[in-house]
Amino acid sequence: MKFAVLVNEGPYTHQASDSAYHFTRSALSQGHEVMRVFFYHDGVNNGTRLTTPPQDDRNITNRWSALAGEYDLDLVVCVAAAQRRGIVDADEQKRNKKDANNIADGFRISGLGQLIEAGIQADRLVSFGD
Amino acid sequence: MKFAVLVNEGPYTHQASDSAYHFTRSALSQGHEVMRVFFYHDGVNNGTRLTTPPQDDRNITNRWSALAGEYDLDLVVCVAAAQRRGIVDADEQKRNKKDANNIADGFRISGLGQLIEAGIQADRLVSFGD
Amino acid sequence: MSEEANQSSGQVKQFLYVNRRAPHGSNYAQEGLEVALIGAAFEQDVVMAYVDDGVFQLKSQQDTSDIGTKNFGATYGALGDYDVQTIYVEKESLEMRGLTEDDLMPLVYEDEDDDWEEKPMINIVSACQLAEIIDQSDVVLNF
Amino acid sequence: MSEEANQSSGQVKQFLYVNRRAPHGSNYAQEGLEVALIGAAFEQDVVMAYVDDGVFQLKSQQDTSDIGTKNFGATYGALGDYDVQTIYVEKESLEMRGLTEDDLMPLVYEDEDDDWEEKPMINIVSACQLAEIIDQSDVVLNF
Amino acid sequence: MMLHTVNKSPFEKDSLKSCLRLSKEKSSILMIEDGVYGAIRGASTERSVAEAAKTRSIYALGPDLKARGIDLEKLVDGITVVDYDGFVKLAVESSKVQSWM
Amino acid sequence: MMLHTVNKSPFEKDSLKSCLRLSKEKSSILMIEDGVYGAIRGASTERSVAEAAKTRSIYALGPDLKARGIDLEKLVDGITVVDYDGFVKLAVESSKVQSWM
Repeated sequence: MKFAVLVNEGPYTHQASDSAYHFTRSALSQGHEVMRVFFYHDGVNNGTRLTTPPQDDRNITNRWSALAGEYDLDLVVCVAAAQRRGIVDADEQKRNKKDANNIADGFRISGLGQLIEAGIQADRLVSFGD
Repeated sequence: MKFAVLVNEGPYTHQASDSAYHFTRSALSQGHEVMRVFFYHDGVNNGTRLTTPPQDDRNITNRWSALAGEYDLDLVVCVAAAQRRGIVDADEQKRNKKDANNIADGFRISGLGQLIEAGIQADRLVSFGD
Repeated sequence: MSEEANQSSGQVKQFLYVNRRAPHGSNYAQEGLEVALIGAAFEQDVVMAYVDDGVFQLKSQQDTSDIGTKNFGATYGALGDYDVQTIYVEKESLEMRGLTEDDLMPLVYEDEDDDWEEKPMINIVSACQLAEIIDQSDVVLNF
Repeated sequence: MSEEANQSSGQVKQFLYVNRRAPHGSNYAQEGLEVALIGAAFEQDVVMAYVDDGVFQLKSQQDTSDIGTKNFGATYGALGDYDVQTIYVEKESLEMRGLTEDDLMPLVYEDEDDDWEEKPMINIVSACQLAEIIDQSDVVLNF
Repeated sequence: MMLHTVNKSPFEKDSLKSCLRLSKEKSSILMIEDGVYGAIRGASTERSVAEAAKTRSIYALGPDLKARGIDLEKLVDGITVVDYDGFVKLAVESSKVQSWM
Repeated sequence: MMLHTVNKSPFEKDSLKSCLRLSKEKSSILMIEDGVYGAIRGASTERSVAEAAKTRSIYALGPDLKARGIDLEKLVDGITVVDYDGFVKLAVESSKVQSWM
């Protein structure tokens, strides 16, 4: 079965990102397809490589990046939500004349249309948020 | 009278940062002192210079930076909360071996002790959050 | 949009947006509305439902000038231009909040099948009716 | 800490932390606890209050291993080491949630004025008593 | 006396209810942000708010009422509307400020 | 039939109440995150949850119960505990998933 996952909250602050990760991992390990994980609202904050969580805690961003590497997962950060919250990749950096970017490995920034497309193409869209 | 302000939520997502700004501005314009604005929890996200809000919207980070310039305001971002959420200044960049930083003008990263100190020294500590 | 047009333009699903949050205190309302508009631009069948504090999003005469935030209230008026024709508002949620339909923005759409006549978009429904509407949709997103 | 010691080490205020959120679903609980511990390290008078879903923070036998988050439950046990002696838990909040004092972690502190005897930190209070405690503190922080 | 602020809708969250339960008589309560929805006359919350207004001073932030389209003529009896300057003045006049979020 | 997830404490927010009001009979409801507090026997929410369990299939996520120290012996009658794999299976078996947040 083809899943899509929506994550609306940032890492650490709310459990949503953890729940979404465990759900996604379980779906993949059961042999299902997860066609996309879409990060919207504060969820875009999952996609920064600048976090340094305590050493005895999970690294939420790295965990997503690793899962993306393992399963060729499409991690999409919403551009409009990202602009409001300061999540920037090389293209956005150039376009908005910023002096740095902070996107993490395996994440890409794209439009809300990617969420709608996921809703159309997936058999199930599952949301996690606050 | 000497005020301190605590901001627990990020820009745009919740109104807390807007309310804190209007309160701080009003206190200053009435001749009160605001000894510190402390950003904790998701509030640390107010301190990134990488946001690009829509042109017809307010720029929350720049507005804080401007107020800090105008009134010599002490804008302090909590280091522990910032590490979890990827808010980084030059020192933190070096210390945690990151390849970029994103702190905005007028903000500084420091410890939670700065909040306790504000609670001790200020006549009133006013919190804004979700 | 006719049944044939739907089929010729690819897969069309009914997206139901269940809006349960008050506006302004957080931006779930605004970012939820942005998703709905994009969904409509993708020629999907978009239906909006407002329940709980979500009914406050449709309150008339909202004016954010004194809190300095962007007033996205006008965007609700654009829903009709995006071929969104149906807004369900739960009766129980309105009543609990001391509101009636007269307190809401008078949102309309132009019915292309009826000589572009302006028709009201807002339908007040019971919880029971709304449960049925939720059940009948293809994709449900809560904001 | 004696009255003199307090005064010689500078200004001491009573910081009351009112914890109203459940743990794990968000990290208000964890980050609130971190503030309280820092406050105690600053030799301020720290009092903790747990009301509403905050009482769930003190539930015994929490084990986050299966959700993979950091288990900060042990940190509550450290409160006593930081000279925090008083935890107020609102009775009404416990009852509404089907909990009694027996469901909570058995938190203790060592009383230096009484030959380091271990004494319980948790005091179950009524809403009315807690309102008085809030009113008597110098700085109140809600998490 | 203390100033309590409430910034959450009383229909969505338990913040106002807890504030009313845990604030002493004669204290001040200021509704801000989504908290101002608690000021609406005719809502299910009217009775408890009107009752509280007999023993406490209840305020609502005007800019937040205006943002939400709440008619000042339709507030629960006994609520006073203030602006941000009034919020600061209330904080000055009160012994301390507690935020119910 | 639909799967509804609820991730908020029923004592703090109105999510569970709205889910129960707006979900059809025979649908499935899965409590996750702070939503699992709705599964506690003896709480003020027990009656409405037990009542709902007569006409709906109610589940609670085990890892979230364990994280919160909720004794599996003390759940409202009629609640089934599942793990993340069970969550995925419920999503597969249901026609769609709605998240009450």
